[in-house]
Amino acid sequence: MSLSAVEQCIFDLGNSGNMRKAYVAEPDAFLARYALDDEERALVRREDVAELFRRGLNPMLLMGFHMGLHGPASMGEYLKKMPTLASTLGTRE
Amino acid sequence: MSLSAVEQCIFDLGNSGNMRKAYVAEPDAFLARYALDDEERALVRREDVAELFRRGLNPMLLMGFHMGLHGPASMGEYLKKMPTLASTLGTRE
Amino acid sequence: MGAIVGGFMMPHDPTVFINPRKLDNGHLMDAYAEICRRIVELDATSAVIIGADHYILFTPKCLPQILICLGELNGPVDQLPGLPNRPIPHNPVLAERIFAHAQETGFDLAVARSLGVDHAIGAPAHLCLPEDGSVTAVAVYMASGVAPYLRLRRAYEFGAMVKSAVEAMDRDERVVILGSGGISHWVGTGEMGRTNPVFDRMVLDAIVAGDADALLGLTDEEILREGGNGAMEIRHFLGVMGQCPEGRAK
Amino acid sequence: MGAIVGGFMMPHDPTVFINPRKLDNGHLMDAYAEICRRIVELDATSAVIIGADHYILFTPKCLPQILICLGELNGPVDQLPGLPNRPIPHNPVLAERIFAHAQETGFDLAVARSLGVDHAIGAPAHLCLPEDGSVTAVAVYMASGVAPYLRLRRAYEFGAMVKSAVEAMDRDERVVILGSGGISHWVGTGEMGRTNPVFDRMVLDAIVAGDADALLGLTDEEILREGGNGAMEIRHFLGVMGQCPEGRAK
Ligand SMILES: [Fe+3]
Ligand SMILES: [Fe+3]
Repeated sequence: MSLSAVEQCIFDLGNSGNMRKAYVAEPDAFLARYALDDEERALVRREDVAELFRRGLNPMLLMGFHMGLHGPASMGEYLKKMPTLASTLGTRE
Repeated sequence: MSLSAVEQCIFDLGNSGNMRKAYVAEPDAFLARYALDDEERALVRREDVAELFRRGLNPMLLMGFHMGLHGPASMGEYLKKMPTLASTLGTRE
Repeated sequence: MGAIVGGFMMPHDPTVFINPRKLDNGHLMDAYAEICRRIVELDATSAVIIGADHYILFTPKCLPQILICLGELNGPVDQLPGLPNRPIPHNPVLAERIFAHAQETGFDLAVARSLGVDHAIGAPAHLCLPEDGSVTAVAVYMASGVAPYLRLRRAYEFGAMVKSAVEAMDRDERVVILGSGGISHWVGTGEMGRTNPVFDRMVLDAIVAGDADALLGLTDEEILREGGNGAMEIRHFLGVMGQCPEGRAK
Repeated sequence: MGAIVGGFMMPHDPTVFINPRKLDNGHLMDAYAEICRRIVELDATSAVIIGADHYILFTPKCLPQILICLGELNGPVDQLPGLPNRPIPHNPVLAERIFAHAQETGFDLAVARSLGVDHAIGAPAHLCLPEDGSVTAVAVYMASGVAPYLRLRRAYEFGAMVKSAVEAMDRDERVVILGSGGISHWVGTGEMGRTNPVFDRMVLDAIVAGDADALLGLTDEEILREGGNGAMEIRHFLGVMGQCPEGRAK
């Protein structure tokens, strides 16, 4: 899996207030704009930042995505979900 | 004059339907998003593609800007306004 | 081991597809089909396609000198008759290999994770590669449409770098390189519609003779004056010539 | 003639400015002010500031290895306490000179026509350059936050290239180069909040000793493991060290 459609989607949601609004209003319609397979769509819908990180997405991107949706006060909650960087090293080629 | 704010503005209007809609609905409010001086704002408002080209803007960008606003049928009108590339060579350092 | 098995050049001017005056463009379509036939004949597995952004893909906030897409391709995003926007079978392994080799040899390639390409890459991808997806694409964009333009010599060096990247691959890969671009044409300027057969002949002669120096000796001002801003795309031809330095064209 | 008159390194971590636990950060603010004093003392006219995009400026469609902004600067666009988003006095002549020299010497720099910078460049621009605009900025972004990362050696070579570009200028220009970045820190991963004083000491010792090789010998995996993804920003320090190869720090 290349994840690049997910990466574009998470980037857009993390960096654009308009995109975020569209997503929150109609998540399925919004996600249909991206070439996501069912599994990828589910990962975004349930905001599975841990699994997205394990699969290779940039943690700064994931942090921005989470903060964008839930505000800076959600940082603790976000970090509780996230694996360590060390745990992912050497697991990808 | 550096023109870079105009360049971003013309790029946005040429490439984004949403931006174009916002511009057509409320030109002044839209243009206020960019750091344009009065002269630059006037050049965009009166779609002075010839002068924008002479000042260094990319002709592909200007063509996209004009077609975006007036449709492909306006190509003849656009070209009638435009100076030749040859006439601009050597005029800038 | 990988090998470069061929190089091709072809135009991508949208007016070929829009064909506003309903001219007979059969000979052009035949030429695309002929390239496709020869690519199949060469048993190619992948095609590196070099195109130009026409200031619709990359924004004024980040204009690359050379960009390679490492992931999925689709397009062309600027839809044209006969060129539907659809996924383009791609080769991420080859793209990664070229990027890594570029880093090792002093090229600073910008990357796209995935890319909706414009007609510069969409046209050859749809018309010159077999429909069954058996020849997968790698998309490369050079700064040929938007200043600051890539230097001609750098385009040529890029071709040589691709050749050495492919030859260093440890898997069988038969690569063709496609230079997508026009000779003399003016895009969006007062001359639009004009061509310059004298300039075109000079460029074509240089290509047929394998005489890269004849093209590398041109200044940007000469190209702009004689061939128009569209002719800046001869960079893509130099990219092809750089990977077959001793090559003569048929 | 142009000259490099100094190099400085400083952090830009947003938590310094947000200061969530209301710690006393006076020593940090003093350090920025001290750098500013020394830049004024050196009679600098311009500052080349090297930062990292934190995946907010450049999109997955075009991620540059190295980017230089040729036009206006403003920022930081990610507003932080004490760092209002405002225009940053810039030096387009120096930026153009560096870009042209880069082309001549085999660097493929992506360009921005104008740029709203993030805190990586906004923090030093606001805190280390005098408020009267007498020291104008050139913004450079390296791929230190988003893979594929710029190679360490390339960052070092970039510094040397800037030095030769400045020295080839035919107008008086006294340039400082600022490497904006952190040592060990983790951004957005489970380790966030952690630092590694052993790694930090090693990096600082190398900088003080002018021992670029000690840093150039690190692998990305080592940096990520010992210093976190934030420590990939030591590239910016290597950019500074590359323009004063014999330099030792005070
Ligand atoms: Fe073209
Ligand atoms: Fe940082």
